[in-house]
Amino acid sequence: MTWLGIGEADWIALQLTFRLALISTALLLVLCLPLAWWLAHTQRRIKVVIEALVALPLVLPPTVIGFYLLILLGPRGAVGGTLERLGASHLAFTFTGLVIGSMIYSLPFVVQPLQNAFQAMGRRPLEVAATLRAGPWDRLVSVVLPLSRQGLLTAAVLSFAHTLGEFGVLLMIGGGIPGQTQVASIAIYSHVEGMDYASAHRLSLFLIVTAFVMLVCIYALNKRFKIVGVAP
Amino acid sequence: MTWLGIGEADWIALQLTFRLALISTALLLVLCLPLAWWLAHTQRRIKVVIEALVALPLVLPPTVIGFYLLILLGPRGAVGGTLERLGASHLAFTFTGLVIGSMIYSLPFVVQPLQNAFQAMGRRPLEVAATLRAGPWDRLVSVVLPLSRQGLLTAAVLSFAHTLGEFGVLLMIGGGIPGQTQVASIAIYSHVEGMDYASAHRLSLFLIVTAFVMLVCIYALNKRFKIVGVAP
Amino acid sequence: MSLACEFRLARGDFALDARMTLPERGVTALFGRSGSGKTTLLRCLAGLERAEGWLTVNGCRWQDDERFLPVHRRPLGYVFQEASLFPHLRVRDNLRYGYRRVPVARRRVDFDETVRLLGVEALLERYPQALSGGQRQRVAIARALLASPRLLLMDEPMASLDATSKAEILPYLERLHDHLEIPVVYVSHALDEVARLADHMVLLEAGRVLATGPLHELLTRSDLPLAHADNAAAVLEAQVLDYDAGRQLVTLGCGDVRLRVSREQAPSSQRLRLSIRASDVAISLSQARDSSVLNCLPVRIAEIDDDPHPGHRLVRLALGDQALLARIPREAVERLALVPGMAVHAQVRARALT
Amino acid sequence: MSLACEFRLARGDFALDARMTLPERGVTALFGRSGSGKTTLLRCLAGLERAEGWLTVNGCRWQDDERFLPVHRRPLGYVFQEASLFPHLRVRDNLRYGYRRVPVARRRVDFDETVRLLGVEALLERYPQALSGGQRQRVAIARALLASPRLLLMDEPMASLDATSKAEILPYLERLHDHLEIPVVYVSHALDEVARLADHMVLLEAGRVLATGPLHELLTRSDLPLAHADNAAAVLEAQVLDYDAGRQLVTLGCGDVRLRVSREQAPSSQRLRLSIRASDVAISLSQARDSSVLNCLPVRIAEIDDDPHPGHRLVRLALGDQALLARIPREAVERLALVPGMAVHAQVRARALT
Amino acid sequence: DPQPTRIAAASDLRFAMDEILENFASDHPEHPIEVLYGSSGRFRSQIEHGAPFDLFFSADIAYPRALEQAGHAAGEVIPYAEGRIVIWSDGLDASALTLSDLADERFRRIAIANPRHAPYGDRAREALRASGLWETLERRLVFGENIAHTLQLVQSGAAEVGIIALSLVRHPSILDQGGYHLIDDALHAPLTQGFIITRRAADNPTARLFADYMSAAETRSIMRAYGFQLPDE
Ligand SMILES: Nc1ncnc2c1ncn2[C@@H]1O[C@H](COP(=O)(O)OP(=O)(O)OP(=O)(O)O)[C@@H](O)[C@H]1O
Ligand SMILES: Nc1ncnc2c1ncn2[C@@H]1O[C@H](COP(=O)(O)OP(=O)(O)OP(=O)(O)O)[C@@H](O)[C@H]1O
Ligand SMILES: [Mg+2]
Ligand SMILES: [Mg+2]
Repeated sequence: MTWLGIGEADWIALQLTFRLALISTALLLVLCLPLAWWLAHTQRRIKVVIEALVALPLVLPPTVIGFYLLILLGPRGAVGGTLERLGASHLAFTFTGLVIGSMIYSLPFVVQPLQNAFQAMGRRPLEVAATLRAGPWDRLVSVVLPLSRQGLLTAAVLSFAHTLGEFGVLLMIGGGIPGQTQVASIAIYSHVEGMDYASAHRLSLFLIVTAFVMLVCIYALNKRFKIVGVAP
Repeated sequence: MTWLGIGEADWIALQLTFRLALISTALLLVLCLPLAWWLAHTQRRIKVVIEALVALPLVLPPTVIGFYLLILLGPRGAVGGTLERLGASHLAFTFTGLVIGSMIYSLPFVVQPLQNAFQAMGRRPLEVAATLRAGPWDRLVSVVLPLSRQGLLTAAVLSFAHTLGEFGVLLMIGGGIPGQTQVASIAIYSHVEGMDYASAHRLSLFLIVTAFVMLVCIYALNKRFKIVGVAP
Repeated sequence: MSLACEFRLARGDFALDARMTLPERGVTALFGRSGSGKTTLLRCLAGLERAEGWLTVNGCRWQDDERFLPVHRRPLGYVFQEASLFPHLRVRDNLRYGYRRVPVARRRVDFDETVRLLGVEALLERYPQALSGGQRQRVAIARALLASPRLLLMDEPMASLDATSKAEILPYLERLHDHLEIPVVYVSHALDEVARLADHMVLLEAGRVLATGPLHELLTRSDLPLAHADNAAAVLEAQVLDYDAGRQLVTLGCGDVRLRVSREQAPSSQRLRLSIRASDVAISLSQARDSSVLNCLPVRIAEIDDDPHPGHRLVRLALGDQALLARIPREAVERLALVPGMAVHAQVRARALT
Repeated sequence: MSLACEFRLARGDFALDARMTLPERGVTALFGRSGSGKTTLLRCLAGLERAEGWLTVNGCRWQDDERFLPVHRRPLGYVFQEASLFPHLRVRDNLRYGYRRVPVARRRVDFDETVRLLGVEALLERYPQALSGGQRQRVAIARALLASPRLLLMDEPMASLDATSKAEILPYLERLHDHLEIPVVYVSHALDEVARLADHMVLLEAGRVLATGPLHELLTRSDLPLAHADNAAAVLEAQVLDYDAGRQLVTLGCGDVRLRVSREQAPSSQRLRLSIRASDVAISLSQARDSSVLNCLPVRIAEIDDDPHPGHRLVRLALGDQALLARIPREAVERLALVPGMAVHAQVRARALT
Repeated sequence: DPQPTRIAAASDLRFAMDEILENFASDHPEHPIEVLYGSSGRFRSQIEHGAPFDLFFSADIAYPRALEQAGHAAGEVIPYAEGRIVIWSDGLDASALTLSDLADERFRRIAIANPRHAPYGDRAREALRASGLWETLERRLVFGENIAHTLQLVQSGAAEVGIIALSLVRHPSILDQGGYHLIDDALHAPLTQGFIITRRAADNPTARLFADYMSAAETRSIMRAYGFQLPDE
């Protein structure tokens, strides 16, 4: 089952990668929306601490983050251990673990662009919408999201692309188990290590070309529906 | 020369890391400013392609990017080879090489927030400034930069923090030479691999605490001088 | 009593401390100098500012110490001082934004009619960025009206409109407020506009209510700044007696006195409102017969006051139980030896408003 | 000839195609309905739009097929239709933005005086977000003036100002334009404001120049919409003959005719400009002596025209070689049997402008 | 779901193990086995934290020993090979080189695995120290994360020469590129490699079967062919 010179195991890894990137980006967007909104509008002191915390996952090397996550999510960690005691199983070496890991690591790429977009939007459009009978959810959908589209797009693209290429965290907490936690980046790495450069190049090229085509389509769509300028 | 339980080699690595993060962030900001400006304002078709290209470095695992960079910058690569022929030396295992590598990898974190900030700003403030005698550079300094401060901050923070934690690319093209290319992330990794967890934890903790304090200060300063809202 | 409120709010040096009661229907003009707190007060009414105090509209408590009806639950229409259109929506969708959110059964404003009367039909497919300043403002007015509001708040809605556009929109607003029977709070600096639209008036000064009452009373009170304004005017309520379609003239009765006013169509109601500017009233001792001025009314001088206009005095004239203002050169006051109590003739150029 | 230009620019359906020549100094009013292209034309003058065509100011070519002087090299002041203050700068720094960028030797406007006269002293330390709409607009005017412009472009600068603020700012603008001796292009919908400030006028309609010329000519031309406007007015230039300080009256000569006008101070120049609204002129057959109206001038009826105002006719009166407009009820035209050529008396309430 | 038996193996075993597993699969098709290659240190951490690995083949016997002591092993640590290090270069024939030749200035960069954590790096350092070259060469050394990475540094030409595992240069694609110089194993401590069956595989017959298969003659010859010295030889 080799196609385009890419073996079956690699196809599975690719599929896993895109699934992971989609799921964690979607979850991140949903979770970070309220956080970014709060950060954009609060005047509380604690805000700066939260802002700093959000950026922290970037500071440590991914493998090290992965290492600490492994401890946390594994059977002896605070999270994994609790799950085990509750009769569930721990999260290390599972797809769920990968999702958590890549979400934590992509957190800043989602929160910050959203926060910026919300701040740039100001309160006025929301006020107008409220005087026109739009309730909070309605305002979110009809005003906030469209007006912060550029920020959403940046958040989604950075998080998605970053998850595609993420390696250290995923390898550490996933273990690179084929079909379960071996994502494309690990597969490529593995090929390079095994001096199977041809496979590595093919897989890299496929990943790059796919991502490039996706991105071009997304940006073209975005441009198509772009508002030419901000109302003065 | 152990201080806070962190050995001399690690101190050197830390110093190198911060230097690298500062230099590459500064260079990136300077270089990406015109690019982001162009992307924010052009109506040309090619724009979407450039936008997609900017995000591509994220798509491949850092070690793989690093591997390709190593070949490119090494004595047999297009860049390194040319340098060698010109009598200079190639860039693999040099600080310059690290700077190039971390810049390429942090590119999207800088371009995208800047581009968003420029788009959100609109053209009006620039028009006003021009009618008040401000030339292009003057406008950049007195209007564009202050008004896109939030975007600049995000770009700087993401790029800086990301370089602190960058590992794969730096490992690949740096060669881990103490005092020259061994950055903190590699040192931490080394400790973990060598089962010297205590050193790893200390170094991680130091990096995290330092970064946290820096970020809190930056965000607090930013909040202090923040404009309360956008003029309606 | 239909709208009553009391608000206290501080913003830096500025403090709003306003209490007022507005009539059930009709337009209330909110008047005051730049920075006196008009916008702030409107925002409190809309619930966009969380001021201390309370607000009752049509017997419903919208706000007090315990309650605070959120903005989107208040059935109001708000025209912001800056047009504030949604930049991501075409004009059509901006207009439909509020319209769609009102249940069909409660819609009381017709989409197409509003669009036509505000002259924005040709703009429906544009984005707000492609509109001129005045076009944006008209869209914003239409958008607020299309939300079928039960309280209409308008913050200088016509500031950047040309005279012709204003002349087109004003009658529509008048009809609308007759038809909707809702209270309207209208901020404007144009006394003409206010005299035409408003029944009631609230005068703000530095965040406090200086005076409130029926428009015609406040306009001529010499202790208030309005009577001293450049375009000070009196408003008279008069009985319709006759309409001469050929000459387009209405004959009106105001107490014992008869007045004639030009009007395109026969008045639809029995009463008509007239605006008479102080500068449109001249005083003569005898009744001039060969003048083009339509009305030469017997009046009595009630009060002669100073006028900020150089070389002028402000004369309050009693016309039955109503008041007129006349801005007269000092020279004429001397020449004609005018004193309070004297019976004179007022040469009046009146304008029908409603 | 000091400012001459020709511009062509398309924006969707709208096309600007304007050619005009403005006098070396003095104010040119840019008049036209909402959407007629006033803002677009100002932007072309400023260089904010790259229109086809050319522009010469004071003999310098600012733009033609080869050249395009960038905006920041054009020594102009621009008051945008929306205040457009820099949100990141306090009012003080907004004001100093242009001021600082003009070399000290070329500064011709005093900072403190401007700040005081525009009433923004108390606001200097605030950010624009903490200003009311009118306050923002005043800051924007001051900011443009402080750049010591050699061409001043103002897009409805007073739209959201109250009458008192306007009354304070207008004389300052008048003095300024005397003092700076620069051309000013002034967009406004308020004919009063225009009559007071402008010497020259450009009428725009759908992107084209409908007419251009001295203000007093355009105001009374019955083929132009201005004469038919609600507040149509004529402007007269008169010779100062005498000032009576006690009664604050100036006596003026206009051809053979004498006029009296109230004025606080003795006029500083030998000529004075008067604005006379069509609705402020009444016609009588005889000279009324017992009226408070100051002026009863012998005039000749030049033309009797239709008037859009119901029941009125617009009468053009010849006063020497100048023109007056009178808006007269149809009834009076019949009653007094007015016909062109007839000698009558005009009862005139005139207002001194300069 | 029936999970295959899973081996975590050090990267240096890659080529040998692939061949061994091919044989094993044809001999025991009813016992599916899956292999993952990576760094021994990472595998150690992961096994400690519940990784689903049944056998762990480490490049350094210290890791499985640590796991055994912590109770993560089902049985003894079994040494399976001894690693050898070689001088190798991508640009020239290294078979003509000796350790002392590395002092030559034309070798601007010399790659070894990071001695701080990689066993091959540690042995390379020992060998250099023993031949008195460490001080001379230290400034010219660059460090790979593991032995495979070290190989890449040399392959890219960025390092002119490197000290890497014999097992890697025995790969056909590398052998084509010229020779290597085997470093005298008297110059460094033996690099004993060991494996364990992890605790989770205590009852896994396949794991046992494969552990035994490691001492099969066929397997041993493969190991030898890839340059591993077998412990009892
Ligand atoms: N992108 C566009 N597409 C189509 N029409 C446009 C576009 N931009 C501007 N216009 C039109 O150009 C015309 C001129 O606009 P401009 O802003 O100059 O008008 P204006 O005279 O200043 O009006 P106002 O008094 O309302 O400010 C308007 O009719 C406007 O609708
Ligand atoms: N954050 C603030 N700090 C200090 N003063 C403020 C702040 N916000 C508003 N103000 C002041 O509150 C007063 C009321 O503002 P508001 O916008 O209600 O005035 P307004 O009557 O609408 O004036 P305009 O006619 O100019 O629009 C103004 O004097 C303004 O300067
Ligand atoms: Mg206001
Ligand atoms: Mg305009």
